[in-house]
Amino acid sequence: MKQYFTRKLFIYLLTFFIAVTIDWLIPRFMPGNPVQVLLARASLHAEAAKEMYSYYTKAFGLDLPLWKQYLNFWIAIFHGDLGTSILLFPQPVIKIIIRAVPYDIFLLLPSILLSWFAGNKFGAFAARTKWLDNTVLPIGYILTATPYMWLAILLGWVLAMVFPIFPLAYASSPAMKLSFSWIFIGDYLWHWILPFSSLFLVMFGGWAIGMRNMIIYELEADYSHYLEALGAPRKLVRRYAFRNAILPQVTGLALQLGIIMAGALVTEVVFSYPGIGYLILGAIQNQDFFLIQGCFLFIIIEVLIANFLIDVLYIIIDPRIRIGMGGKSA
Amino acid sequence: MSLKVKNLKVYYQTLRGDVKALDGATFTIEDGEIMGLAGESGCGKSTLSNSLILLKPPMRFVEGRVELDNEELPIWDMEKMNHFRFKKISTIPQYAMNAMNPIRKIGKMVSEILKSKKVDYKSTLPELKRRLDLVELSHDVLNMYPIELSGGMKQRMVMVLSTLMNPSLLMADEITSALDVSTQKAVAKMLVEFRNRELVKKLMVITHDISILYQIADSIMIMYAGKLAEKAPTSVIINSPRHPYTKLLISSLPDIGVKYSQRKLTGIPGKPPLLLDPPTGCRFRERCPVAFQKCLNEEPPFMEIKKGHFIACWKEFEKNA
Amino acid sequence: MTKPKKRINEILYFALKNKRLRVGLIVVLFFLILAFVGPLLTHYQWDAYVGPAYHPPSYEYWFGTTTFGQDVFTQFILGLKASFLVGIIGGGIGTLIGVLVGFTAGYHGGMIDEFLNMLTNIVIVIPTLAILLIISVYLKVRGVLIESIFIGFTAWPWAARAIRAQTFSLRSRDFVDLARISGIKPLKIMFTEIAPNMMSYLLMTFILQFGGAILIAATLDFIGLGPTNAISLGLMMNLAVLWGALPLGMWWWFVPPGAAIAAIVGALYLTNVGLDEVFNPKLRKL
Amino acid sequence: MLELDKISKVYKTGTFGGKKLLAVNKVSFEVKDGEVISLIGESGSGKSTIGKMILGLISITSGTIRLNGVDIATLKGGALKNYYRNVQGIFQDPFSSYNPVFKADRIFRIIREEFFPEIKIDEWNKKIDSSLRAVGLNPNEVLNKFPHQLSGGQLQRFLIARALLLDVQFLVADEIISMLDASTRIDVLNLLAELKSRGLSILFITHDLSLGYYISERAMILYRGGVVEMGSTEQVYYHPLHPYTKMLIASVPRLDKKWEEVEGKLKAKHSELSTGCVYYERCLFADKDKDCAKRPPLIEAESGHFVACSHYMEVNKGV
Repeated sequence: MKQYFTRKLFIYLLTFFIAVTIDWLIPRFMPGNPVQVLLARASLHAEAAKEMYSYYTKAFGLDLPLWKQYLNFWIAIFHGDLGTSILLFPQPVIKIIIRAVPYDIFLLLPSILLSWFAGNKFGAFAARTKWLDNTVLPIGYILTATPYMWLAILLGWVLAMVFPIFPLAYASSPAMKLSFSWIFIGDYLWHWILPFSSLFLVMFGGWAIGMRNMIIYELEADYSHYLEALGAPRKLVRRYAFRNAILPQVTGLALQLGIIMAGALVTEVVFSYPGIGYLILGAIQNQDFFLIQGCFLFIIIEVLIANFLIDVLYIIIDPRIRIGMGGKSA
Repeated sequence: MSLKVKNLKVYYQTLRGDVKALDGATFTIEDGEIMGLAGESGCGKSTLSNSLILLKPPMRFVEGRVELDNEELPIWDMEKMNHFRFKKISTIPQYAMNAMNPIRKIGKMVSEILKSKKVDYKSTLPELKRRLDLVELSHDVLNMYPIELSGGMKQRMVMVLSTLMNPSLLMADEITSALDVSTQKAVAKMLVEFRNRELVKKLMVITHDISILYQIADSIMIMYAGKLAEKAPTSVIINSPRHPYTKLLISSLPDIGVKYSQRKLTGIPGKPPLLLDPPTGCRFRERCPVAFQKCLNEEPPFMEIKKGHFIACWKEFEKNA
Repeated sequence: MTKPKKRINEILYFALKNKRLRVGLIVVLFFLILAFVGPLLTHYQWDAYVGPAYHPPSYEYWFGTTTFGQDVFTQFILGLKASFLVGIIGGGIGTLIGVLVGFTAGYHGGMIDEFLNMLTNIVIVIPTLAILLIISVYLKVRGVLIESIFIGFTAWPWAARAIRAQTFSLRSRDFVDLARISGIKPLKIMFTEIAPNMMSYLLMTFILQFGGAILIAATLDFIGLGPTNAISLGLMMNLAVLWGALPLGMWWWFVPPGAAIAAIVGALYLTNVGLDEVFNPKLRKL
Repeated sequence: MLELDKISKVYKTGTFGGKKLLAVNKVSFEVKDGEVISLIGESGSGKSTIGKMILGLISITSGTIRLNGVDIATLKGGALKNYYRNVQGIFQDPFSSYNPVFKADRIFRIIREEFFPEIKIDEWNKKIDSSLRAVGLNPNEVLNKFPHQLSGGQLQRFLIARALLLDVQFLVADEIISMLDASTRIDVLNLLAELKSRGLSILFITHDLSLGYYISERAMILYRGGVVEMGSTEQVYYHPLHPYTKMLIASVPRLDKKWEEVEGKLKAKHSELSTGCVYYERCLFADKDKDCAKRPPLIEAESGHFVACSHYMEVNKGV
């Protein structure tokens, strides 16, 4: 188990290292001079432009040898210095991101967890129940095949435009000030429900289908047949199958995180929801390199942490890893 | 009290039609009897044992009657059979090594199964521990996961669990074939011990290894191509078999002390018929050295020629007549 | 002698009998035909201003027009074509890399496996969209082809994982050993002994990669990082949102592209489950 | 002649090879031309590992295997191919030995492609015919069929016919009949015995002592990677010296007499390296204070009969 952990940790560190390197490499080695591009976009008057040019040249450290630039990049990261945003000049990138992150967390965490639980429960329930398998599951296939933004657009159109029940944009009413009052929380939830639902529904379909396929295999496993031979009630047999089928679904969660992040991104774009996804869009449109780099870094960190938590969870629920690790093969 | 099977037919459904895997079996196992069931692969011995406890698609019940201790078993009804499974009739399956849920502690699993059968785990625990002692398993196994046990240990654990409710009939399907000779011997002897202590009343031991049956069984039943060929007390089957198939089968078994250079054994030429569309008459006739006209047209019945000795062979009936 | 035929017949029998497979294939085929026959039905350019703006579907403009009076049907048909292109190229590349990595890792085992496994894990953990995003930002001109290639190069890990596991289990089968003691070289063994046993599996992997590539492309296009010189279903949704289709209630602009993607990808997934039931006797119900 | 000189196999298990498993421990023996040797042991004893090392399917950790004096580890390319011309193997599971998507006779085609591309197809077909007949198969019945259309016995004979096509000198037969039905088992066994009379050497790997006795001149008993007893089959079966051999023989289900009461303990086997006698935990004679704490050497107890047991040495001291 210890070995399992060290191995995982090693991979995470390596991944982080590679990701940061990519993050550093790209603006430097892509065609064109990023600083020029930046300034062209910023369209400032000549004097400011000159000042900006020297500022960015310094910030990118383009006058230093490559290894030094790279080293400085790492040092800066560990100092939480991700540069200054152009889009929201002169705010530091780190500040902008930290402001956006809570919106992401409160949107993503509930939608991922709830859809995972509900989807798995439902998938297990529908498997080998003929009418459900034939009626409800096809909906699951459609849901999981639906592009996140399309469902978001549809929900927005139907529930915000055709029937104006929910607001179409932003995380709270523009007039509302961020506070811990009930009014604010109510307003926040009011804005939260559509992005949440669209994320929830797409993921729900995926988990339900996955569980359905998984549990059908488990119900054909030897241990299921043995339970049946001992006359165990259907309920017990299915419960055991569920417990086994849920393990690959946990791994599935880890594998899906990247895609879920992408889904969250476009959902935020549709609803102008001020999380990192929305930020990225703005950053792309304004060629705000520092902000893009910063957002990328944060997504990496979020995914890595989530992956790590899932790994820990996996060890808790699968005794085979706790006990077996290595050894028994050959 | 006994197990009485009358004209049991169970087919396998396939695309090309029904495979007549078990085509009319009539036999009895008395209390205290260990009956060995042998035959080559595909002869229907597993179909017979499976159909008695867990008859589900692609298996299809065709006809027949099964009586256990004077009570009819509704083997065609998955739900109703639950009433008998585990308590009256139980099995140690062929796949005993994989029979336990890999992610459940063994004790927990046992308690859950018992609970589902409305049996109290706590009050059963002392007996469970006695049984573990009997098969030389430490009580600690209850706190372990199946992966922590070796193959032989898992098999013994399944033996204990399957027999915990003192079933009247226990079926053991090829449980020794994957084991080393030393473990094989121990496991086989445990089955006898279970019977001797009356933890199970009667046993059906399915194997392709007749020499094991010689060691532990009271009677042996030989199957061929979905039909019963011969049933008799063990010593009779081994020393004076009557059915030509049994004779050939026994004589093809190498034993320690037999050497190719001194005594060359021979197998049975030919292949068993396909059961999708079995031939008329005796199913063994194509490989049989003594087959004659009658075997071609008429199917020999499974008849008692001496007390406790049943065969299905026209030639032998003729001799006997 | 009739057996090989019988085996194929059996598979065909189950394939034709399988409702999921039938429905899935019919839907995919429908859109495929639409994508290739469609261009004949329209004489507009996708970006030409051909008619009145804000025009709902009509006889003249089947799917209505955009805020600027472009024909939505034309955009839709061309977008559909682009989606299939991305699916085939992106999914194809993803499958190919997955197969190469998975095969090599599974067959060789040892250090090579250890290394490839690590690589796979890393690519899985790094959110590939983020990478695609960054790369796309810096590429001035992007076509469907480039996009597909990028998608293929980032989508392979789970295919590699699955194929590695399959190869691993096949490799330990005796017939591979027999081939080795027949003096056959490892590369030849991979292609003549192992690969033929995985055809159904490869097909299913490709189908999933195909669907996945379409979805990723739609996401990229939607953020405006798709092809700069062509229309796509994702881009249609992007434009619709950008130019106020929502507040203006121009449902004909954003419903068809998303619906098509959902239908195609959903049908692909359905086909996949159907194939699984056909190839895997355990899941068959008579 | 095939010689094994102190060969060992260590498996690295666990991630990054953290643990080590000694599957075969310094095993030495030789198989003379035209000799059948039985290698007997339970699962996990390393018997199949030895067979696979001889076939070059897994690497040898230490020690050398020599065919007619040539170290097989040095063989590459053409020389290796030539080795396979002389040394072949047949495995336990007949169904797994065939690629299920191809017809069974593809194994013959491969032999021609790889070894005899110069032989004309007509001539080759004649050769196939005659070797099939040699193994008791009717070519018309078995050619052009898929593996699942043939029985296990037929498939195993196919493999023997394949070896005949190659004109092999040495055959590794790894549990080749354990998955066959009793009625066809003996025929395959007889076939092996006939091959011997053609001058073939056979390493017969089995867990079944009676089968080993039936066809071989010499027997080797393997326990946890090491040879515990070796000698002529008569010596080993009728005068077993090692307690493990005795226990094994007593456990064989026989048809002529019921099981004897020689009890072996059902203790779990474990696999880590230990310095003492491998059989220590299960042995009825083991004594901690005696030499059992050290690994006993394989000593010659009588002419050609070797045993590795401290207890035996103790009892027969000075004899």
